[in-house]
Amino acid sequence: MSPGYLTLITFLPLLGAIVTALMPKDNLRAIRLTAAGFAFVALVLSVIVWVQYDTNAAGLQFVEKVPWIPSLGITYFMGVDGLNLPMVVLTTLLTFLAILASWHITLRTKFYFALLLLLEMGIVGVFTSLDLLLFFLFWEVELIPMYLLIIIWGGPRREYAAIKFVLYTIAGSALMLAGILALYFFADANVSGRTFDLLELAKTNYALKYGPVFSSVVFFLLILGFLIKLPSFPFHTWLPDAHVEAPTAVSVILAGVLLKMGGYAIIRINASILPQALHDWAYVLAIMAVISVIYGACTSMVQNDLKKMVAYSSVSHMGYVLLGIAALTPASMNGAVLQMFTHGTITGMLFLLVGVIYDKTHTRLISEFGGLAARMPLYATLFVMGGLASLGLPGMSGFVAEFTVFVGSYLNPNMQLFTIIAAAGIVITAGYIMWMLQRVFFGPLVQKWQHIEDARGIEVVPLVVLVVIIIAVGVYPALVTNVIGGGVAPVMANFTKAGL
Amino acid sequence: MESFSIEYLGLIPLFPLLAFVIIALVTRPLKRLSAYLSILAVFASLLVSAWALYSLVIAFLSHASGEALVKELTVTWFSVGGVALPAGLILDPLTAMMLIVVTIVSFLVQVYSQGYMHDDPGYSKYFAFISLFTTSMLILVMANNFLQLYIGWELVGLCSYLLIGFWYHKPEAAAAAKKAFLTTRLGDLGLLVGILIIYFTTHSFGFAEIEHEIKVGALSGGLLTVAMVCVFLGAVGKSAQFPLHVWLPDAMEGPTPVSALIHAATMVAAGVYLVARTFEMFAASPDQQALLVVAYVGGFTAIFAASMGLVMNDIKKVMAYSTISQLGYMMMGLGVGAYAAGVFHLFNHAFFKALLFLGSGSVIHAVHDQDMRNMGGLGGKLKITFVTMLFASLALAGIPPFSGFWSKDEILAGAFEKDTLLYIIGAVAAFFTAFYIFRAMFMTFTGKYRGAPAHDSHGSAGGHGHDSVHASASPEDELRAKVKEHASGHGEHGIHESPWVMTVPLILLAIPSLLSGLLGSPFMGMAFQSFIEKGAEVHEELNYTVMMSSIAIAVAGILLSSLVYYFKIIPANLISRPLPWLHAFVLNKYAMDDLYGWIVNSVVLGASRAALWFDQYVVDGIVNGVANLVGAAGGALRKVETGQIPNYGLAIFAGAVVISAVLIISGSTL
Amino acid sequence: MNDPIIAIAFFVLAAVLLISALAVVMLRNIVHSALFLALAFVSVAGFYILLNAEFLAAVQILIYAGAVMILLLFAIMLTQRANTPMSNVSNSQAGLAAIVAAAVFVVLAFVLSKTSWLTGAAAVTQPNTEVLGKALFDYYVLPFEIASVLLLVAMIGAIVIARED
Amino acid sequence: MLSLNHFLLLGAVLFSIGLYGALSRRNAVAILMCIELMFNAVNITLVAFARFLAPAATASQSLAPVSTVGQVFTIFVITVAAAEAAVGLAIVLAIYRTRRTISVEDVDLMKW
Repeated sequence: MSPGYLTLITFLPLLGAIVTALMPKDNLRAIRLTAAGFAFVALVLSVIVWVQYDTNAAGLQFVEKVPWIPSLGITYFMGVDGLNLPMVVLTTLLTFLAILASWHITLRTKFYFALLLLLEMGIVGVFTSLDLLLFFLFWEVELIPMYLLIIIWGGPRREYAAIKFVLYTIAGSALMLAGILALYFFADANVSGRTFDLLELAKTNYALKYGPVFSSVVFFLLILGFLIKLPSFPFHTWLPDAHVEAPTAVSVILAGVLLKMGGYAIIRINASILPQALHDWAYVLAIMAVISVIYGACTSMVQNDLKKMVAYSSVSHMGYVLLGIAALTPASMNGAVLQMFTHGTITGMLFLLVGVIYDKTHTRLISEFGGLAARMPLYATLFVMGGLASLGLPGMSGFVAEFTVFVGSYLNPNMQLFTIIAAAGIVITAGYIMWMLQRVFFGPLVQKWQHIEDARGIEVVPLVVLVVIIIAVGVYPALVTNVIGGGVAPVMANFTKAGL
Repeated sequence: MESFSIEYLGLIPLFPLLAFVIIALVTRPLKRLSAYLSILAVFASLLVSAWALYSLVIAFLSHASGEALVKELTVTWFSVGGVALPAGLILDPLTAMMLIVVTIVSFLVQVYSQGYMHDDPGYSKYFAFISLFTTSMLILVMANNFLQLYIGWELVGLCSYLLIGFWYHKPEAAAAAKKAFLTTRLGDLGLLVGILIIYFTTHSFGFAEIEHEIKVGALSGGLLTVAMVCVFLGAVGKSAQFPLHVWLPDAMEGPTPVSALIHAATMVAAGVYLVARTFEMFAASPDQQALLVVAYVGGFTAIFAASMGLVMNDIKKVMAYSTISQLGYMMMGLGVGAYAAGVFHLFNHAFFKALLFLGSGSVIHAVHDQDMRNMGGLGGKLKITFVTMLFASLALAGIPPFSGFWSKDEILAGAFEKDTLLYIIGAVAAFFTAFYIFRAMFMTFTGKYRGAPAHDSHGSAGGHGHDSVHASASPEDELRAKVKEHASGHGEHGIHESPWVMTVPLILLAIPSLLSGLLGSPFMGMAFQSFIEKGAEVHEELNYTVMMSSIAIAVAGILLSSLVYYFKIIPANLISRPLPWLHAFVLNKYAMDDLYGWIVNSVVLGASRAALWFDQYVVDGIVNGVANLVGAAGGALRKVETGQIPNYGLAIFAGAVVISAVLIISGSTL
Repeated sequence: MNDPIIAIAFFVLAAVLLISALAVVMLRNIVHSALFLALAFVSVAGFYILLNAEFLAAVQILIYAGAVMILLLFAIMLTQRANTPMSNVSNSQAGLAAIVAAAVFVVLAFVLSKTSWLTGAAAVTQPNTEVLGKALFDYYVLPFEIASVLLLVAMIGAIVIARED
Repeated sequence: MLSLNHFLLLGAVLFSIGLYGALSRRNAVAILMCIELMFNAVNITLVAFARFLAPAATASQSLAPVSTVGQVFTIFVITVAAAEAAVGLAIVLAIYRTRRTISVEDVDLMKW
């Protein structure tokens, strides 16, 4: 039996949540330190897994597989490969940074940190579990803390946003559950009996056995939930609402990792189990992706609320992920995963940045600001760096990911037009980022912010950590791509095997 | 050549990069140290570049040619899903020449900046940015593949953005920086698409491999033309060619040395460099269509920008349009197939245009004004500036033996052979060029000082401390100074020549303005061209007709200019008086800014607003609509719950009867 | 059951029962309804005697005709204000109620006409109070006790509910 | 001759009458009275079953005489009916005290 790193990473936050919840509620410092400590240990463990992960060996590593409900073929099955390992590290990292960014939370602090840790458990669980039912369980578990975090610590319209988020996601999950059950009941059960094991299910060729209609229906049952999570146009409208209302740290996690669950699940489940259907419907996905890219960028352009702008930019950037998946070439798929990772760091950083300014000024409206660079040079520098990373400047991770997606997608002759249109998104992205920077930081200083303080101390730490990661990956992408490659290869092998 | 290993090339951008990192992280508070560090770094790069060039020149002089003059090194940067993304270095005559140009100009500009940027609060930051720019530009010119070139390409764009917006508190500067970045990025999109097309067909990013693949026909026909036009689009953006030229005049909001370095000598020439670097690919397109596009865009830009140069009153704007025009010239040269001539012009232009900008900077530094109508008679005060700028102007106008003449003439000769229309365009543009640059010279340096009347100058009050003068009106305060100027006046007495750190670079740049052309002159056997073409024999029949006519055109331009602005025989408003709308139209930059402003504000933002409306009311409307529908259905159904117990009882028994009836009729024995 | 006297008694009792039941549901004065209800209870007791359930007949008289009727009359008395003659009118769904009631009757009648009952000799043919008592306190003792608790709870509940604060 | 069906039919008629009354009356006390009628209908049926039906007594090992089942049931029904009447009337009184009416149409708080 292996050390069980994944179980530890997954359930350590749960332990942390329980410990935090049991602490005396007035000792804020102890609560924060405890939560940060647990998150940090989880981060360290995931980094250990990252370091120990053998990039040369194909397939899953750190596998833990124990029968759970044998009569139904449900197993406790966890493992990492190139697809989910970056996501796990991203989750633990961003949760830790989010906890740091929540240092000033004083409203029901104990509950807040416990929920953050609970959220981490749910998300890590989604990424590590390879049994569909376990996956589904974690998928649902993550909702509850998220809902509470928005509805308790959120902005003025938090109830609307939280309920919208939950209902939207649950609508997707309901369909997903139907899809999972369809996979379960129609799998080739001759060999191993009924199972929710993803790898076993992938051995059934549903399209061949039950025809394209069946596999397409199951495909859409599954993918709708993921597209909502991603989110792709036209299922994205929960995102801006949730982001605007959520507290900073929650936005960071929401945009940084929660969205990645959608992209990850499409690759892990749809691409692995129903390659034929994905191939058949790639056009539809690509069109949605391209619309997301352009449309998200355009709507970002005219936002006056910084957070909404970043939220819509997430729609735009996640469009690249979908495009990469839909293009179905090895490079594009790699690019999609890479884009998920980099977008996690970049958007996480942008939300943190918005949070810092919001804490200082209690406004997020671009029109309220102006010339802030004069008073906050460090903050402005960090924001410019974040913005540049977001618009895909070379030397930063965003460029590597987007370029890989473009090259990979363009290699599929059917996707060339979509790729070019999506590439136009980088101009619009540059447009709204630059325009925003100009209006917020440059020009004459607006009088009312004359005494605003520059960012410092604990506000800066998470930002610097993310900048370092963004630049490191941008300069030496092999750090991440080596890991990702091993996870994408088997998925793509599925397609070649199916003759697609 | 043996002495210089290709790996050493990697050192060249490393020095400024280190300087950037150290300044940014460590020495930021120590202004002087930062500047010295930066200058030292670029000087080190200059030395290594010179060494690289020297090794090539030695090889060239020993009659090596072709591939013997090319060294390449390629490693895999990272590889993903079967696509290997390369990083590589190339050392060939073109790169060596660019390296020298970049490092020399960067070095001189940095030396000059010590004086110009003196006392600017962002002094360290300025040098950090310049170092970063130098790094990026060097990465760009030594790339042996499209990917790395694209990276350098974007990074120089970033540095340009940062430096244009260096005085970010000026709204104009911030707007200009954004405009520059976005306009060039539009072109970059073309470059990106071009790269994608090329990679799709040739499965390579490397220039050499792609050329090989094109030779064997992997990419040919219309697609090749499309790909190269896309690549050219990148060059159009970066080199400010029509129709993406609008950013460059605005970019003059940046500090003047930055304009000299980035927006005259190096970055804007990157577009020309790109076309030169991929010249073989352009030439391979069917009927050289791609080259034809380059030629016509370049030619049109040359005359189009020159015409605007004629009417501008801001000295830097004149220079800016001049740059656009000259870049158009280079493009035209490349387009008509005069590859070496185009590159040669790039080489010469880098020096004399940098000189012109630095000279303008010196003038602005002295009078704290950019409007030539408020200058005049400065030749006596700013002797060094005047003389060096005169050299550069003669070079620009194309008077032999100054450098510009040789390359410009060769471009015209190339155009003459290729396409008469282009030749005429070029000749007219040359006339305009000669006219507007001497208009600028006359307006600035001759006649009487037209600034506000002499006053008890605040400048001289501070004694001879140039520094203190500059301190109070360092370019950082240009705007404020300008306002003050009109209020209190500055006076002729306060005008002094710039300090030596500024004049020495002027003098150093005046030398190549005079002499660099000779390298490619028939007197030296067209050595430059032969070198750039990797040792190929260049036997150009001297076209005396073209040569004589171009001299005549230049002289005519200068003469006319002198008649109008020196001797004042011809009134300056000879044309503008009867045709005021034309003058206004040209002065308004052919309303291109208005057009683009309209496109951005109305079309792009309008569409975005429409998208947002659509998002809020249609997409989200549907979402909320579904929710409301469910709610409404519930609302309607709950009316069934009347609260009347008899109703419920009735329903219960009616239901029981119905169920019983069904069971009975269906014959169930339940 | 073959005695014609019994048959005559059955029909007479049935007529009394049904008429009084109809009177309960038809009359508009609730006091009249209550009186006819008492008559109906008594006639039901008659049926019990016909069916050899004399103990039940006694219980019927005691509890229904006695206790429950008293309760009902008290309730009427406590709640009735003016307009006693119109104190027991139909509500708006009386027509529908008639249809449903008729339908229920049809279903019941249909079912019992279709069912063949297993009748036989083991049936109760003579007075059996003693047997009943034994069964109740022997085999059914637990339900009996529960029923008594139920009554206790009902009594307390009724007091609590009806008590004036 | 009298048979089981006579009694069952009588019970059915009585039940239907009671049902009609329970559904159509406005007065809560009247509804309770009608419900009592329905109880009685059921009771008649139960006693009639006890009287006429003869399940296989021997098959059952129970200690109780089979013939008493119907009557025992009836006793329990009467018990429950008495409890119901007591509680029901108490509720009616409570309603009357608070709302000054015992018309069930006026008591419709449990809606929507």
